Amino acid sequence: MKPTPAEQLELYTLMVRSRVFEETAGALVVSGEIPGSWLSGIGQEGTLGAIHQLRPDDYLTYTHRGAYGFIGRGSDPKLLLAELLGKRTGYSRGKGGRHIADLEHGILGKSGTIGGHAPLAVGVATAIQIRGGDQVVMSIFGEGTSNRGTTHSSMNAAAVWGLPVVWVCENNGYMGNVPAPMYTAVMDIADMAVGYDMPGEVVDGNDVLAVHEAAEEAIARARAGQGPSLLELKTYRMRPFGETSTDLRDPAEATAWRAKDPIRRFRSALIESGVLTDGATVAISEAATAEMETARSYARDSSFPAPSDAFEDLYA
Amino acid sequence: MKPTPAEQLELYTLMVRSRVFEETAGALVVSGEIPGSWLSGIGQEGTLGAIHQLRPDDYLTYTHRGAYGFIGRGSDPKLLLAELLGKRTGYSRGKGGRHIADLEHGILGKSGTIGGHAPLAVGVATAIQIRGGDQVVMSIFGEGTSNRGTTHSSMNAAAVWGLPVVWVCENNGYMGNVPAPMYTAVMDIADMAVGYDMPGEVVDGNDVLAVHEAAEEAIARARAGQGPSLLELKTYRMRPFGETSTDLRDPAEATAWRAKDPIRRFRSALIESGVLTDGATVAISEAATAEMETARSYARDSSFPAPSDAFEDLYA
Amino acid sequence: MRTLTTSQAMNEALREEMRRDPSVYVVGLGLYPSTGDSATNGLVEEFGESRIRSAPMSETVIAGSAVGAALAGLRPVAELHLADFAFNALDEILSKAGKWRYMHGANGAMKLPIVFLQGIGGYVAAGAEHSQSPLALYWHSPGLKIAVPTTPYDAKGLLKTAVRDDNPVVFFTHKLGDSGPVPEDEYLIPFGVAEIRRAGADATVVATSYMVTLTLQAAQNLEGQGVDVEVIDPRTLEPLDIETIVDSVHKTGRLVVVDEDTERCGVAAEIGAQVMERAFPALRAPVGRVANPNLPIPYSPPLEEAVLPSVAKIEAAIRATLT
Amino acid sequence: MRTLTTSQAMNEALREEMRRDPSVYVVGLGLYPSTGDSATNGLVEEFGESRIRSAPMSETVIAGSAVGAALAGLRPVAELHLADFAFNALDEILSKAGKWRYMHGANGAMKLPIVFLQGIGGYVAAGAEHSQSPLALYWHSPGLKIAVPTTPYDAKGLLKTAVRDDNPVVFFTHKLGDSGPVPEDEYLIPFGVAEIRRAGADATVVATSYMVTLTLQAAQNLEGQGVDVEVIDPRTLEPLDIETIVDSVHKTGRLVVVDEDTERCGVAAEIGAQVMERAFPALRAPVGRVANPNLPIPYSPPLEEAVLPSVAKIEAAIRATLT
Ligand SMILES: Cc1ncc(C[n+]2csc(CCOP(=O)(O)OP(=O)(O)O)c2C)c(N)n1
Ligand SMILES: Cc1ncc(C[n+]2csc(CCOP(=O)(O)OP(=O)(O)O)c2C)c(N)n1
Ligand SMILES: [Mg+2]
Ligand SMILES: [Mg+2]
Repeated sequence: MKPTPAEQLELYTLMVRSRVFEETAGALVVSGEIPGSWLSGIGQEGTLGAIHQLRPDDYLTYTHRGAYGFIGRGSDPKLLLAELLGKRTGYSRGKGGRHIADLEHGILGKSGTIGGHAPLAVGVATAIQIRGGDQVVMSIFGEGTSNRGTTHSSMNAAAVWGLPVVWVCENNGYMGNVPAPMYTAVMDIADMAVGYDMPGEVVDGNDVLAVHEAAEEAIARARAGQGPSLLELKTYRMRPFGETSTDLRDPAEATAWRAKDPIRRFRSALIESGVLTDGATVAISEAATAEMETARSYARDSSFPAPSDAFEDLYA
Repeated sequence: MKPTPAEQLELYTLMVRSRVFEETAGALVVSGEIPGSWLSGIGQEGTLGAIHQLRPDDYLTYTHRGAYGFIGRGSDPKLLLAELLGKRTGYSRGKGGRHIADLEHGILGKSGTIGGHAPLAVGVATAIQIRGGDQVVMSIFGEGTSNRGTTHSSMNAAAVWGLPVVWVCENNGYMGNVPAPMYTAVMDIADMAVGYDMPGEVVDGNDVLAVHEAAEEAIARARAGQGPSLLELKTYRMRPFGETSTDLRDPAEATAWRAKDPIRRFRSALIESGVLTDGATVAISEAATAEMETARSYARDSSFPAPSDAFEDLYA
Repeated sequence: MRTLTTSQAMNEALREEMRRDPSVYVVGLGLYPSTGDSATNGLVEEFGESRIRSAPMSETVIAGSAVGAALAGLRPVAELHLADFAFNALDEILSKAGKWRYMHGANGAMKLPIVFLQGIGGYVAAGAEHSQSPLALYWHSPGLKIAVPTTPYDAKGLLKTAVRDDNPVVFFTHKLGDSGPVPEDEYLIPFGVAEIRRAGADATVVATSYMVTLTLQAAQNLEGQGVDVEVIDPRTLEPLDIETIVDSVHKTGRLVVVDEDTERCGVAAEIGAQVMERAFPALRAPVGRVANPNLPIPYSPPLEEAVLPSVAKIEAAIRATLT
Repeated sequence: MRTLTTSQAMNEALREEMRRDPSVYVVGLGLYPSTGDSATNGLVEEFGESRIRSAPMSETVIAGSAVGAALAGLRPVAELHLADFAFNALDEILSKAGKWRYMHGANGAMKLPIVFLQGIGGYVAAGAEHSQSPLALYWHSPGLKIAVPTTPYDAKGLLKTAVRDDNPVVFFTHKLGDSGPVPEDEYLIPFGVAEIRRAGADATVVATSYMVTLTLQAAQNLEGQGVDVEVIDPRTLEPLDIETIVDSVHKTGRLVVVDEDTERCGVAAEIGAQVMERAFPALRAPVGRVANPNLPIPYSPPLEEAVLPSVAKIEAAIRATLT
């Protein structure tokens, strides 16, 4: 079902907010205020078409890339940036950095080992199944991450147990600077679904409405107790692997993909269909910029944890 | 290509020798002379149709079940039984027990963690590829073992690198006493091949000639540098999981499968086609029995390692 | 009092806790159908296949899904069978379970109530990958609690405590098992309280699990020779009741630690270091270590005996502290 | 003499060994195309994609395939990037590589010439799963050799030795890197020979990798206060040059071990135990341990500094042995 105009606007706004957040974070890496790194998801915001449809009581597990998981679920950019700056006010009190949990919004944390979150998604879905109820878990990962044994064993277990997991593979064609054919045997990760007797679908990941449509079906299926499915979103990372990494991909390829920027594409469509005006476009962007500036100030103004804080939080 | 009558006789003889070996080993577990256990492959000797076609310079990696890997490659039953009895004359000098290597015949050892051998098979094939040459690696595993991440990551790597691996899944429908639908999402493990863009074929594992035919193609493919493939042999384990385990499977099912015993079936066919006479059948069995009795005596007469031997072999 | 095996005692603990709390469930290999003397025997019949969840063969999924379920509010018991197999789930146990709460700043008072059941131990001719006791591997890593019961009584009481703990607990039981008295009435045993298995004045020996059995035998042999050994069983390594050990060393001046695990960076090294830090002046001899001399565990019984601790080796180590 | 970074020195070592011996190859993530200052920089251009083998994202395959290739006669170098990621390959490294030869009775003189490259270390705000230095996790396990070079000079010489060793070697380098003089002429550094980084009479400090740098600074600070510290860098933990350490303790009577890894069952506990066993009468104070106090490594710099060893903590520990 196509989202209503209001939903479309909301989706568009999330995409813009996510991008501005990431631009802000990227600049803070360059300035050295973020002492770690940031793995940008700019260009991959089409994934929000899937994330946006989760209910507040659903769960999301994510890998390493992008802010749209958080923004889409309703996390507070202030606490996100504070965490990235290592401040005590951050989501993980400065202990996590890029390892951020937002339990209130069903984001249970980040695995430092890529692909380590897949079995966790199986566990969350197990909890849903044992407790009863129709929540779902969405688990996002990259095509490189599909190589890991965790991905396979988790998809198999989810299928065997009929668990409410929506697996979302963001296939951006690269692992770092290495092109996908050097590490994945199949062109379409969706083909892997055959090995788990679950639906697998390839979607244009830069077409947020196409993602929306495909995800709707997968979520409905999971909610109805019909088990997991796999969506593969074909997309492209518009930034280097990490904000401080060297990008060795073909610049012509990047240019071609930039024309397919999911935000620009969605904006054109929305303007064409009259859902969005030029004025509203500017207003949304300005609001996002103002919001992220406020968040940045908050993060900057927050204090660092005290050394003694290091000795807390180990055990409950 | 159907094996010649002489090859068929050889194959039949290997099957019989393997079974008598396993009966001998099983009895030694019951008598307590084998201090560990034995995971019998009786009923699954159809796999020899694949193993038998390897060249002397090829490699085999195996999991945990059956003796046909060794017998098929030409290992010496004396040294096998001596190892199982923990004697110094055994293949692994008594240090391995069921962990047996026979380097001379391309069997590089056994992983105690099931599925741990899959990445090793990838490595052996990598060595072949780097050195150049047309050797192949056959890697045998159970359908339960297909659940492991090692299996997935290894199949993907073998496919990406175009390695000469023949993956052979012995699907005996159970992991211990648990039936396959409780742990594998697909009925046919061969379906997994789709996710690695390699051929996957289901074969009647109790029809040794069918296995022979399917394996011939897979081996030829690997030898020609066309990459890995997956054969799934549908079969049944005629013994409990281990010789000391309780068997909780449906006895009616076992009876039905016993009628499909790969040795009996092959014998009937060979007699019908005139390749085998009743007299030859008896002679083959008697020879196998005599051989395994000799092996048992050898193992029994061998001495245990000295305690000081424990301090050898750690480093080269 | 009744006599139960360790498995039976653990079975009772699981049954009681699962009846008491619907958020407790078990996940592991081969839990269906029930087979004989195991900690999960008969549970699937009472609690069904959802809460006694037979898993695909993936220790990664067994352990990792337990972490996910715990984060979502359940109290999983992950049955990993042998500690050797759990090597396939070390990222999940060490990093996901052990570090997750801290790494996320205890976000929203995040809890990880998980029990990881693992069988340990040799002396059964099972070879290098079915005989290990990797206590130090876990103790070395932050954020886990570690229980190593010796008797069925302790196994039951500690397992109930483990299930109720809001933190991940690695729970090791020896595959040789044991049998002993277990009361009918419910009881729990707190973590971090050592049991003095035998009081003595001449030397202190710290041992866990099956090593306690061997040590008590050694102590009895030495008693005949006029040496009076105190045997302490910490029961949990994390938290460790170091006070009881230090008090004993203050009394005896001698310490031997017996550990089935490999010696290097092992339990004996750690307990020795802690005792040195707290009671250096009391130590009248170097801390003795009886452990696997850094070898894989061989299959053949005479070799296995050469590698693993024995009554004779323990006696010799105690004697060495006395000369 | 030229000045090289650790990566450059390792790069030379790999290049020289790969030219010398066609059975040497490298497998790991992201080896294509070459990027800047890494140990594998430029190698794919010289040796091609078969011998500089960019792998799928599976540490299990990277490490496990190295074991298989070694069994089949090659000499793999498995580049695992961070030690944290190698947690996904512990069954492969600890059990397949470490125990395989022994478990199979050295069948046919089986060899496992593998180098597992792993980056370690914190102080870079990378968080709990990108900052670990799990030295003891490997040292605890039998059958592996362990190199922990500090300087580029040592990194090159030890790496060449590692590649030629017929046993599995875990080769740790700190992600902070280092730079220093490296001669043009070929050289190898044998395993098991410690380097005395600074001679001193009052206290012995054993440290590896970046901990050597911190310790030398602490020693310099203490020198100004009249305390003369001897700093020993073992360079390899397995084999360990315990003689050099014991000799030093016989001279100084005091020992501190500095280790970036978690303290419990760590390198300091083990070296302390070995020294106690060999030189108990010489010890005039308990062995000091400066290590991570059993916490995951936090992200925020002030927290990270609170957890990891520092010059001040090392100074304090040395002082404590003197009072
Ligand atoms: C177990 C593990 N191995 C390696 C890494 C380093 N690493 C982080 S992201 C990444 C690439 C992931 O590729 P992909 O899944 O395609 O995601 P993308 O970065 O393209 O979004 C790697 C190798 C890691 N964090 N964990
Ligand atoms: C990592 C690991 N987990 C569990 C085991 C115990 N185990 C040995 S064989 C086996 C079942 C294997 O099932 P399958 O692959 O179907 O082979 P089958 O026994 O049916 O031949 C299990 C669980 C093990 N050895 N290693
Ligand atoms: Mg990618
Ligand atoms: Mg099976």
